[in-house]
Amino acid sequence: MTTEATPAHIQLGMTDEEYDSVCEILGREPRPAELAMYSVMWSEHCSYKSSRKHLGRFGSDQPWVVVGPGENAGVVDLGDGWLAALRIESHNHPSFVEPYQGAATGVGGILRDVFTMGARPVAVWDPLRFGPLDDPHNRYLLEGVVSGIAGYGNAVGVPTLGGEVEFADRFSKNPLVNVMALGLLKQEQLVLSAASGEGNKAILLGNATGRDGIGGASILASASFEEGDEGKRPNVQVGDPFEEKKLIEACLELYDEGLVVAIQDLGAAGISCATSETAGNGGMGMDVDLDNVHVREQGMTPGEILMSESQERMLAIVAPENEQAVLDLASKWEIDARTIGEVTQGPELRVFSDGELVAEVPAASLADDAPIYDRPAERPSYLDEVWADEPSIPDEVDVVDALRTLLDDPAIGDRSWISSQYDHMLFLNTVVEPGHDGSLMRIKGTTKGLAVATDGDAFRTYLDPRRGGARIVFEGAMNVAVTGTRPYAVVDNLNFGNPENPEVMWQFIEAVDGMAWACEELDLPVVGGNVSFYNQTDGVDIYPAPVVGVLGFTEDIPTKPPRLDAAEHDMGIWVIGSEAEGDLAGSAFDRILNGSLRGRPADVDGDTARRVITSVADLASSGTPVVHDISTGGLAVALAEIAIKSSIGVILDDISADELFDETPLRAIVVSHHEPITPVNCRRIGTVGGADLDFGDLGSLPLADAAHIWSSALPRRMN
Amino acid sequence: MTHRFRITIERKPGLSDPEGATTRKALIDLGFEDVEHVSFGRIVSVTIHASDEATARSSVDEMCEKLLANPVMETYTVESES
Amino acid sequence: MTHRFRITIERKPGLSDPEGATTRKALIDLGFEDVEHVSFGRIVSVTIHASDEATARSSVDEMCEKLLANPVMETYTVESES
Amino acid sequence: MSVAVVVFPGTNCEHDIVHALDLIGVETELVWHTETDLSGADGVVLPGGFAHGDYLRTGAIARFSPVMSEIDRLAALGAPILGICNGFQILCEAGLLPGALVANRDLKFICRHIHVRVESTDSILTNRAEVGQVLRIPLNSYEGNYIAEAIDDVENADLVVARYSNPDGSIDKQGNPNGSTNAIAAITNERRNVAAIMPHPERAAESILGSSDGMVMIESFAASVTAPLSA
Ligand SMILES: Nc1ncnc2c1ncn2[C@@H]1O[C@H](COP(=O)(O)OP(=O)(O)O)[C@@H](O)[C@H]1O
Ligand SMILES: [Mg+2]
Repeated sequence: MTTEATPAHIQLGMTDEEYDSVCEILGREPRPAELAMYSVMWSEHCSYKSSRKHLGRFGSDQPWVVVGPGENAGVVDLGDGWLAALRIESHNHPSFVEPYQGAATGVGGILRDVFTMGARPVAVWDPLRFGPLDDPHNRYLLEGVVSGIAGYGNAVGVPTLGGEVEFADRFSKNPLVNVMALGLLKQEQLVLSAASGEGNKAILLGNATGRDGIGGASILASASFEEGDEGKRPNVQVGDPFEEKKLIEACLELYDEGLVVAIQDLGAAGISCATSETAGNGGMGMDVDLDNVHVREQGMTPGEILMSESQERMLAIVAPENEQAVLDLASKWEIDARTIGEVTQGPELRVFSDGELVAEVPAASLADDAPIYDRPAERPSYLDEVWADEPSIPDEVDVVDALRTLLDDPAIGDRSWISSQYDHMLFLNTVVEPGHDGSLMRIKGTTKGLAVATDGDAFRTYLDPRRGGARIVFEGAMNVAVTGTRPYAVVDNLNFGNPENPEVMWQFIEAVDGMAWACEELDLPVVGGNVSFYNQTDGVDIYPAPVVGVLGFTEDIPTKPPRLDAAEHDMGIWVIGSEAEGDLAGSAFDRILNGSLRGRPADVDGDTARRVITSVADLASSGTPVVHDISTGGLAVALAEIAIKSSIGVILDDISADELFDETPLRAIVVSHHEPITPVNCRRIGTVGGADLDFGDLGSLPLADAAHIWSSALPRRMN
Repeated sequence: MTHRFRITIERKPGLSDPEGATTRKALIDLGFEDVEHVSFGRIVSVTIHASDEATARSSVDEMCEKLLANPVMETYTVESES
Repeated sequence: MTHRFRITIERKPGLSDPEGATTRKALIDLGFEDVEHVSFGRIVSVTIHASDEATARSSVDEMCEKLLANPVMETYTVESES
Repeated sequence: MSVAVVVFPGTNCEHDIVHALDLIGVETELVWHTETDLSGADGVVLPGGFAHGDYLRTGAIARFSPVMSEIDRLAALGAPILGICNGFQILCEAGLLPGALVANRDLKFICRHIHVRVESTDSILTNRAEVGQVLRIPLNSYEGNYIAEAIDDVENADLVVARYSNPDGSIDKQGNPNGSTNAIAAITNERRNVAAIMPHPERAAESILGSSDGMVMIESFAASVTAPLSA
């Protein structure tokens, strides 16, 4: 509650110490607009103050990295002058407040990060997490989020090529909505965000500024949620994909014409962030006149204009002689453009309103002088308990029944209820569409191919944050390897609970370590990421849920990449990869059939990971009809997916229940007329044919039943 | 007995309304230069069977809360049409 | 002077109304089994500057004919709100 | 011969149709919606997308773009005019085709391969196809549900060019993805020089994309561009 006794900085989410350092930097008490700016720029969301210390462990010095973390998106070199830009973001709290608009504006934001770099956004992915679907509110959230992503992504004209979804209680009051975007550009189109050149103009492009999401970064994204917060939350931001589409085209043309020196999108903290970052990054200052900002509402205060998170806006830095050309080009694309500032020698960012100076702060201090916290971490007490309890598969298990139950799980059954609401074909690049392990796209006019898979595993990360963190990297790498590409770069989204809880901090540090280690083992650069803390509602922290987006790359896109629907009568079925076995901790079988979450996920050895991933990519790029990695639900589910999609049964030779539901990572199924030639472990387990999933002595499930259960798992709950 | 209600749902003021803004611009381009503001709302007409109007209305109110209107972004009013 | 009108646009009867039909089904699923009919319409609120109301209204009528309603599938009514 | 591909603010499939036409050597030119002279064009495509954000009604604002009077003029001269998806919606709003397109039956955007059965080869979209031919092409729309008050007139004048069908060509509710009246997927005008289709033949132009069935429609259009109907 706001009372007279609460000091302004506390209301804005700042601590007393943080307030004191602002006073120290300025040598005086901040003016209201200045306080507003520091409070947002120093929020967890913008400053990474709790995570920054640990993120240094991610490496990105591989020679193919053109732009590493720090800019709006990471950029990697694809050869022959082609570059790819990628970035991932979360929109968790806004999507809980208003699922449609929260998810929609999430898509808008991530696209701006990518076209800010000069890239044309070519694809989006949406890793999602919700509470169980038997609760109508969770269905409402899933429905709203998916329509929001569809509504925005389809209309803005960028295909959504995949994603993932998990359901668990801990996400009921704190769903996770992450969005990843990929862009393509030629070398000479790369634009960065550092303003230079005294006298250059700062031009604000796009939507009018309203009171949208004021304090979004500091309040919505950087604090926990309490019951009843719905009422006092700030305004919802409304996405306008039409404006964004025009903005994309206008910006890409601005770059083509060489009209901008630098550009920055307006996201969290709006104008204050964009002006201070462009100026600060270039070691310059800036004078900004708020009277020139095009506003949507009457009577906005300078603080409100500075902090507004109105969507679909960009700030371009332009040489004075190009100012008119930029304004003309904007008018051709029917977007608003106003010159709101000028680059100065600095180092001050000075903001004027009504002829009065309302803020004067060292530009770089907003970004660079933000506090860095080394928050205490403590190993969670639940770990001993869950590790002590080893999951197992009961001897008397009915394999067929178990498989039926698994196929009916909404995170295992067909997810095309989600992906068919997304345009995933636009631009005619999609070679392997959503519904396979990773999606594969071509780059027209070249032989190059790019694949992306997003992966998270909140259950295993909860059971062992370090191993869980490593495993999602390996799984993502496997998912792009089965498309015939080589894992090439990673972006990560670290969704965690309240960092002031030492157990959450421990989960975070361990997970980062595990992920960083796995990336190093695979020589995979982490070119960008995002941290979302405070995913806590009513004192309950979410399961730790880091997510990776792995980019795969190949110079020679396979003409016939593996597909799940390519199995044919009489083909052999092999399991290749890791020789380990018996990994059931956090497995679908233990969670769904035993109803428990326990055990310690197996450790993975880096050498095995490298060998398996390379072999899988080799097989996939040399014409093997089906290569499918074994993940959630084990061999049983992976085989069912192939059989259902190919509309033909499988006959297994001699298999045990343990083998069927084991989730040992780094294994894949190969289906082919020829025995795969591969240096890794390879074992034939059966043959394609018939009209059943035939497990020999263990029983058999008619394919038609399996297909029906699997394809209605999500729709039967949602419709 | 059958009762008919007309529910008018409008976006809360202050929220941005891209559809309204775009339509206003289209009207101006068409020569209606004096258009100052355009905003959109929805109407849902519901016919419901109930013993009396009060019961019917309270059902309709519940429908609005639960499904028809989005309380975060919209306000609604219910009028009887029977 | 400024005049405000509320335009109600409805689908012609007889033409399919998927919003109405699907919403009715959703309401029934939610337990409102007595819902007999649901139909959707939209409201466009237009604020316009004009010397007098008659001029304003004739402008608004023209907007409807030209742009706001599609005569192939919709009917509209205009009410003054000033 | 050259085809004008019209780009409205919000259009997004323009490069895809250009690509498909390019595969068979048809020259194209992207034309911004403010253009008022299309006299150099032998045919016109209104591609898919979200012109003006689909705000108000799909196609409603686009039909007033300056370029539309040129399209009226060319249509009256008998030039081939093809609308795909959003282009269909615009042509209906503009009155160049009968009827209108409204929200899909399930109120969900649909993006997947569907089947259509060719009903008439007397159109710029199907002159190279065969009646009864079943094509597997992608559908990609939220408002793809065709309605018309005078649906009988549409049927009686044989204006239906293609219907949604099952893979075997049979037509029933199951094979109709969006609830379109009489499963209508594509129609033409009486003069048979303006045609539009809701699914995207250009997205099924190469087998690497999962189907090349759409090519017969692209080729049909190209054929009518080379030999325009006489005025
Ligand atoms: N939220 C979603 N949006 C779009 N596609 C999704 C979503 N969830 C899952 N998919 C698609 O379903 C397929 C299977 O997903 P998943 O089971 O997570 O793959 P894997 O187990 O191989 O990581 C993938 O192609 C994925 O892109
Ligand atoms: Mg997989």
